[in-house]
Amino acid sequence: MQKKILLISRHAPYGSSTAKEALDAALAAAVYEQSLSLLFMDDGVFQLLKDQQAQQINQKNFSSILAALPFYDIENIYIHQESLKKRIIENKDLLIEHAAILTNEQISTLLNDQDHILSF
Amino acid sequence: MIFSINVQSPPYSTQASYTAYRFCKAVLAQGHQVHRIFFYQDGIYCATRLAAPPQDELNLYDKWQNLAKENEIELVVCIAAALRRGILNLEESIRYQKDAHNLAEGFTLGGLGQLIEAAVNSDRMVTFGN
Amino acid sequence: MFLVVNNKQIAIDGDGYLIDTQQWTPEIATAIAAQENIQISDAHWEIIYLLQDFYREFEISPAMRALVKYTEKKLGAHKGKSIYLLQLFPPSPAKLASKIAGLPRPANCL
Amino acid sequence: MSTLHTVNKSSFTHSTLKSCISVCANNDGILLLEDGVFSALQSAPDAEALITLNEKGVVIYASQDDIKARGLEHKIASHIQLTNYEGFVSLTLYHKCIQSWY
Repeated sequence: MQKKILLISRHAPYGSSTAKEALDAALAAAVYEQSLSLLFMDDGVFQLLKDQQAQQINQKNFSSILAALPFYDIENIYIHQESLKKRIIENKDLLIEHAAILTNEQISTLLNDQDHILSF
Repeated sequence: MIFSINVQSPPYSTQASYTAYRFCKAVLAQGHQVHRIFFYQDGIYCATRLAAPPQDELNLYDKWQNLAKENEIELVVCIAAALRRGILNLEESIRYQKDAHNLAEGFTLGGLGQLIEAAVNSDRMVTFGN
Repeated sequence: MFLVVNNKQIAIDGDGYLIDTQQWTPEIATAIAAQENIQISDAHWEIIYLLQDFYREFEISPAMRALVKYTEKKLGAHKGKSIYLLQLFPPSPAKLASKIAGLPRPANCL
Repeated sequence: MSTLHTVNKSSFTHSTLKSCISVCANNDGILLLEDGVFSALQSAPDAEALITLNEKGVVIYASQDDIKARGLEHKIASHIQLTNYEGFVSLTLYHKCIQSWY
């Protein structure tokens, strides 16, 4: 049975494990042969910045793991426009090219269109 | 209605896993079913059998175990999160050549896929984090 | 636990994964494979090196589905199939091939 | 279809509630839990935004036990509705999806 599941990732990378464990959960959906969508908002959008060198602090690069998403049945990737704007992050700063950038209203609609939300 | 719960918050340092427990109790009291309680991130610390809170304080560890026992609910602890943080069952302690294991009774280690499976097979999925 | 390769002791965990993945050599791969009753052919090496590429690119060991998709992308549709990988690394290609390729165990495997 | 938003952070120190408010649809509900109940105070940073949402049809709930525990019973804004855990469960039944803002 396919259900519409949206995973919301709102935390910054590296400083806490939340963002990493959110991505791990997203990758697990493929193991279970389910597709889910991902929404990055608030400090979660910092995961999407180019030029990350996480080896400096002995961590794995989010950029590498995010690049693997197409192999893990992640259906859609969404980014909250206002979160980008507040942080003055432009399209050219982002690792992911195929993401849809959504307004507040579009996100309201997106949330209400799901069967489940996994909050991170 | 079938519920599944995702507990991502630690048992003592924040209130959220207690909130999750109270929520589960209320779900059951209303006659609904809890399909699975999945412990992830720092939530996995709920599964230690070595915590020893003072007698006059909340013992959430016991409460989770009793809840599972009385209602035959699956308490699944994410194995990836647990191994990183030092919660192991006997089998994993042997696999990783550790001298002890500390997973409390009533809890089982499981893959993250079980979180997704819980979502697929439940009508409601509620996350408690901090 | 140890695996002896060229008279050297190589530390492995209870499931036979390398403790120090930096130690990996093709000889060690052959020894790990032998323990799993696999005799490594060119077709095996192709997948082993593919897995190592995957790890370099994404910093994770692939789950089965990801491995199939990646194989399909790199080696074509005739090899990018579960059945093809299953024949080479039965019964659990992602786990077994990662082990032989000297990668960490794929996450969430029990 | 609508969403129940739970918020467990105080708006005096976190922007969590502000984010929730920004994507809250008119039929959604917000439940303030744990330290989130500090946002139920009239003096809270997003108090006016909550009133505006409430006028659009979003009901704002707060956990009664958490309010009482923190000595806030007589200090919360008048439009906030108190609820217990039974009410929390009912809210998750009424709203299909639950987003927890933490």
